[in-house]
Amino acid sequence: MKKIINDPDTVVADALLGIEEAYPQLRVDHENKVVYRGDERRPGKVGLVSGGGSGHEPLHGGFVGLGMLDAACAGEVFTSPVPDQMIAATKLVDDGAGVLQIVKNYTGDVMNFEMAAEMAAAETGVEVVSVVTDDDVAVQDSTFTAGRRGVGVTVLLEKIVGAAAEEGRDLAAVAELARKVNGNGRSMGLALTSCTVPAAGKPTFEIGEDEMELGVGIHGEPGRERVPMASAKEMAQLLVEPVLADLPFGSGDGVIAFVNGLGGTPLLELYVLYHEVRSILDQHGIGVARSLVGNYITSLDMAGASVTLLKADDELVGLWDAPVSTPGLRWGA
Amino acid sequence: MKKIINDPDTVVADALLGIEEAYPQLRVDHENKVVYRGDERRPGKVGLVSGGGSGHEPLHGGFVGLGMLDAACAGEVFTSPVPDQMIAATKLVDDGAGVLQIVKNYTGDVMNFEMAAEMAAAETGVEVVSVVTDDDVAVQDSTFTAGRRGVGVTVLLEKIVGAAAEEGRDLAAVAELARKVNGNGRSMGLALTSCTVPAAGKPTFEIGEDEMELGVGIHGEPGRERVPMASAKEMAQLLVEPVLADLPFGSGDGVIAFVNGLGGTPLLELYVLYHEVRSILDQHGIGVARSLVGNYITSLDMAGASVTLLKADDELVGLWDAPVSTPGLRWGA
Amino acid sequence: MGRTGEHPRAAVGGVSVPDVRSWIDRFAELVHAERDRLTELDAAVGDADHGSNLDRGMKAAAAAAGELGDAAPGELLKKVGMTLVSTVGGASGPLYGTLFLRMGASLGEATDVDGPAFAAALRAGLVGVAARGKAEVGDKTLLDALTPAVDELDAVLAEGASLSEALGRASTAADAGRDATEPLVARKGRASYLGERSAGHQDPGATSVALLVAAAAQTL
Amino acid sequence: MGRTGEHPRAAVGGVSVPDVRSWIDRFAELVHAERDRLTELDAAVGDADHGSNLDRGMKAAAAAAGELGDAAPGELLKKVGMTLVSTVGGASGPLYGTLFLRMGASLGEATDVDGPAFAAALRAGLVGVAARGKAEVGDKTLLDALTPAVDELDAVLAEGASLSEALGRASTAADAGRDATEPLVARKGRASYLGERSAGHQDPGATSVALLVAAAAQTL
Ligand SMILES: Nc1ncnc2c1ncn2[C@@H]1O[C@H](COP(=O)(O)OP(=O)(O)O)[C@@H](O)[C@H]1O
Ligand SMILES: Nc1ncnc2c1ncn2[C@@H]1O[C@H](COP(=O)(O)OP(=O)(O)O)[C@@H](O)[C@H]1O
Ligand SMILES: [Mg+2]
Ligand SMILES: [Mg+2]
Ligand SMILES: [Mg+2]
Ligand SMILES: [Mg+2]
Repeated sequence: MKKIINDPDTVVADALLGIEEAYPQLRVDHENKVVYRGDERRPGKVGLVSGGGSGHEPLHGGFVGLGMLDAACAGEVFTSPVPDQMIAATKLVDDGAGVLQIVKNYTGDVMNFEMAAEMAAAETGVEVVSVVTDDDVAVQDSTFTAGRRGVGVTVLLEKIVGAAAEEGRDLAAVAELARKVNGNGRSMGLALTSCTVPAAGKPTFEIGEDEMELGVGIHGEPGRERVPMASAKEMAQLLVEPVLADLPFGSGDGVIAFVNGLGGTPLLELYVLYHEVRSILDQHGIGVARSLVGNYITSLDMAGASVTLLKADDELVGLWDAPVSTPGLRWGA
Repeated sequence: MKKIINDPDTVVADALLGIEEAYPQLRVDHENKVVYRGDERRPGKVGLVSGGGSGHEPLHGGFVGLGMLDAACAGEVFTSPVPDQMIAATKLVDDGAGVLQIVKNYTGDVMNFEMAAEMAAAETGVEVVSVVTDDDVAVQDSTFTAGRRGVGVTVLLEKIVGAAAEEGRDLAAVAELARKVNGNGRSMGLALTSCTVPAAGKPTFEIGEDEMELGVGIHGEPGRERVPMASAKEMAQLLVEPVLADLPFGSGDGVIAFVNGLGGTPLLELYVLYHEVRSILDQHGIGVARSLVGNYITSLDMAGASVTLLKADDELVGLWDAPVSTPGLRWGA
Repeated sequence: MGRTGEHPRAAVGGVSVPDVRSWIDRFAELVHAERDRLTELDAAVGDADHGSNLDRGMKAAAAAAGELGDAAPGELLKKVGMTLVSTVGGASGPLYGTLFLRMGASLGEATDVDGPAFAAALRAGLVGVAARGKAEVGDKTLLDALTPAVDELDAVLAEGASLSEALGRASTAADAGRDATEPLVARKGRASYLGERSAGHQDPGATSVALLVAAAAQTL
Repeated sequence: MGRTGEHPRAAVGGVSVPDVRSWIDRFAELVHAERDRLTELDAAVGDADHGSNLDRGMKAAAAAAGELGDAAPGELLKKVGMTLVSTVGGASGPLYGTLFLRMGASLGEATDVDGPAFAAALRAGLVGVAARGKAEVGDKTLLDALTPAVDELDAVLAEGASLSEALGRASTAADAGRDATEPLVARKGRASYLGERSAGHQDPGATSVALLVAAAAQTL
C-alpha cells in the first residue's frame, strides 16, 4: 500500500486539519469530526446535515457551504459516523426550522442516523427528518437485501435540496423534495481496480487485467457480475442501459447527466465516457438539461466510474442552477 | 493497461467531444483540437492561449473561460501540439490587442509555440508574446539541461494573468505580470506510482512498493532521486524544503500554497499532505494568503502529489480572488 | 448466581453491579481474544471490521463501566450501551448499543435483579435489536444467535432452574444458532449484497453474540 | 548527380524536383524501416516516440511532396518542412521542419540547383536548426550528426568532387557523428533531465539524421 498518510488510524483526523486550513469559510469540530459552515447563514433556514464513512471525498465535507450542506459528519474510512457526531452537527446547524438528515442507504449509516434523530429529538427538541438515498440499480432485488445503496444521486440531491433550503422552504417541503430527487435518479458504476483501505493495507478485492466489476459499490462491494474489459463505448452501454431500464426515462424527458470518477481514473477518460453516455441518450431521445463530469463521490483510489441520471423537470433544473459555494461544487457565488 | 477509452489513437479526439458536450459555454475546433470560449468576451481583451500535451487535465482545456484562458491547444497525450493548432487558436481569440502564449518549458512545447508565434505574425499580423513557465526545482542545474520544467505554477499563472487580461491590461503588461508570477513560484513533486500512456500500454517506469520518485516530472520524467516510502509529514518536508531553499521566501512573506494531485491520489490524502505543508510553512513564519488543494495539473493515473508555492503580494492575491468561470476553477461568477 | 461482589447492595442469588461489571469485562476479553477471527469472518461477507469495531467499543465500554461510581445494574448497562453507540459506528454499534440500552431501560433503577428480571431485560434488548435492524430470524444476522439464546433462557428459567444454569443452556443455544448461520443466504446488512455467495460463511455478528452469552454464563 | 527524371526542367548534373522527391521518399522508407529502433533509442533517454513521430511526419511529407504539381525544388522542400511542422509535434517536428523550410528558403524559386547551391541550402538548414534548438555540437542532439555531415559536404565539394561523391562522404561523417553521441551527457532536450545517466545511449535524433544523409547519398 502506497499512500500519502501518516498513520491509518489518524488519516481522517489529519485530513480534517487540512480541510479546515484549505477552506477559511469552513469550520471543523475536530472532537466530533464535523465540518460545518463558518460563513453567515440565512437566519431561520432549515439545516442540512449529511455524513458517512470517509474515503468518498469531496463527498460530504466538500459539499458544505452556501446552497448545499450546513454540516457533514466524517466517519472513519468506509465506516458510518456515530450518533454523537450527528447530534453535534444537528446542534451546530439548527436555527429553529429543524434539520434534514441526508443518509446513504447502508445498514450502519441508516441505523446510526436513526438513533441520532431519536436522541437529538429527546435531548434538544430539534425536529429532525431523515431522507435516505438508494439509487444504485446494481442491487437488483431489494426484498432480499439491505436495499439499494446510496451513491451518485446523493451529490445531486445535496445540491438541489441545498438550494431549496437556501430559498427558505420549510422542513416538510425540503424533505419532500429530497424524496422526489431520490425517486427520479438512478446510478450504476463499474470498477477497473480495487480500492485499498488504509487500515487494511491491501486491496479490498482481486481483479484481473482483463476484467472489470460491473455494478461495484463505492466501498468495493461486489456488483452484478465480472465482465471482460471493454471499450468506453461498451462500458457506457453497460452502465446506461440498466439505469434507463429501471426508471421510465421516456423519450423527450430531460435529465441531469452525471459521470463520476471513482478516484483513480483520470478526467481525460471521464470525458471519453461522457461522450459515449451522451450518444446513447441521444439515441433514446433523452435530452440532457445539465451535465456534471468529475470525481465527486469516490472510492479512495479505485479506478472506475459511475453514471447517474436524474430525470429533471424545470423545478429541479432551476434549483440545480442556483448559486452554490462549496469546495466541491461552486457557481454563481 | 485498464483505461476507459475506445482506442489509444483517438483518446484525445474522443475526450474533446465529451468536453464540448459537458460544458455548453465552451466550443471545440475539432480539426485543430482547440478548446475555446463560447461565451461573450470583453471586446478588445488581450487573448490568452495555452496548450500542451494531453493527459494533464483539467490543464489546459479545463481552464478556458471567463477570467482565465481564451483558448487551449490539446496535443496528443504527453506530446506538444503543433504550430497549426496555436495559429488556429490565435486567430480564434485575437481581438486586436494581441495574444499571450503561456508555454510550459519543454523543448518540444517551446519550439512549437515559437514557430507558431513567428508564423502567426507573418500570416496574420497578430502580435504574439510568449511566456515560458519553468518552476520545477527538481531540475537543479539548468545550464546543463533543457532547463526547469513548467509545472504547478502554470495553473496559478493562468488564473492570475487571466484576471489581469479580463481587467483590460495590455499585452505588454499582461506578459510582464506572467513573468513576475513565474519568477515568484516554485514547485516540486513526487510519485508513488508511474503513469501509463495509452499508446504505450504499460507503465512509463518501474517503482517498488517501498520507494518513491522524488522530483518526478508530470510526464513521468526522472526526478532527483529514488527515496524510501515515507510518512505524509516527511513527504511534505521533502517537497517544501527544496522549494523554500530555491527562492528567498522570507519569514513574513505570504504565499499562495497549492497542493496538487497527480491524478491517482485521492483528495483525502491531499488534505493530509496539505496540513503537513502548512505546519512547515508555519514553522518558517510564512503566511498562507490563499490555498488550492486538488487535482489540477495531473499526470494521467499517476499516484503522487506536488507542492507549489507562489510568493504573493497584494496585486497577485487580488487577481487570484477575481471572478473566474472555467470547468476547473470557478468562483465569483 | 452472582459471585460475591464488593458492592454494598449486591443481591445474592441475583445479578449485582459487580456481576454486570464482570460480565462486561469478560465479554471485552473474549472479543479482544477473538478480534482477528471476527474480522476474518467479516472479510468474507462484509468489510473486515467487525472485530476491530467491537474490540474498540468494548474496551471503551469496560472502561466506562469501571469508572461509573455508585449505580444500579440498569444504569451500568445504559452506560455500556451509550458508550457502544458512541464508539463503534457501522451496523453493530447501534445494534449492540440498543441491546444494552434497552436492557438498562428494562431494569430501570432497580437494585435487586433476579433471574426473571434479567431474562426480561435481555428479551427487551432482543426486541429493541430486532426493531432497530428490521431483521428476522433466518436473515443471517446476530439475531440468529440472540433469539434462540433468549428463548432458551426463558424456557429453562420457567423450569425452575437457576440463572446460572439457564445461562449455560442459553449459551449452548447461542452457539448452535451461530453455527446454523453458515448455510444461510444473508438478507440484511452488508452481506446481503453478496446474495447466494453469502452462503457457506458463518455470520460475524452471530459469532460475537455467542461470545456475549458465553461471557454471561461464565460470570452471572 | 541527379537521376533522370520526368520533370520538364530537370537539371542534369544538379538536383531536380524528381531528385528531391526520391530523396524524401527514400528517407521516409528508411525511417519507416527503422521506426522501432528509433523509438527504442528514445525510450532509453526520452519518451519513446521519436520513431513514431518521424514516421507519421515523413509519411505525410512524402504524400504532400507527391501531390505538389509543377514546382521548383525549393518549393517542394518548403512543402515538406511545412508538413513536418504540422504533423510531427514534439522537439523533432520544429527541428526537422526548420531544416527543410530553411533549405527551401535558401533555394527560393531557382530551378537549377547545382552541388554548391544544395550544400548552401543544407547549411542554411543547419543554421536554422541550431538557432531553433539553441544547441551546440556536443550537446547530444541531432546537430552532432548534421554538423559534421554539412562540414564534410562543403569540404569535399571544395575539392572539386561531384555532389554524389560528396554526399557519400557526408553520410560517413554523419554516421561517425551519430556513433560519437553514445558516450555524451545530454545537455538539451528531454534526455538532459537524466544528467549523467544519459551517457551510454546513442541519441535518437542523431540516428535519424544519419538516415537523412544516407538517403541523400543514395538518391541525389
Ligand atoms: N439489519 C440487521 N439486523 C441485525 N443484525 C445486523 C443487521 N445488519 C447487520 N447485522 C449484523 O452486523 C454484523 C456486521 O457488523 P459490523 O461489521 O460491525 O458492521 P458493518 O456491517 O457496518 O461493517 C453482521 O454480521 C450481522 O450479524
Ligand atoms: N534543443 C535541441 N536541439 C537540437 N536537437 C534536439 C533538441 N532537443 C531535442 N533534440 C533532438 O530531438 C530528439 C528527440 O525527438 P523526439 O523524440 O521526436 O521529440 P520529443 O523529445 O519532444 O519527444 C533528440 O534525440 C535530439 O536529437
Ligand atoms: Mg463497517
Ligand atoms: Mg463490517
Ligand atoms: Mg521523444
Ligand atoms: Mg515526445
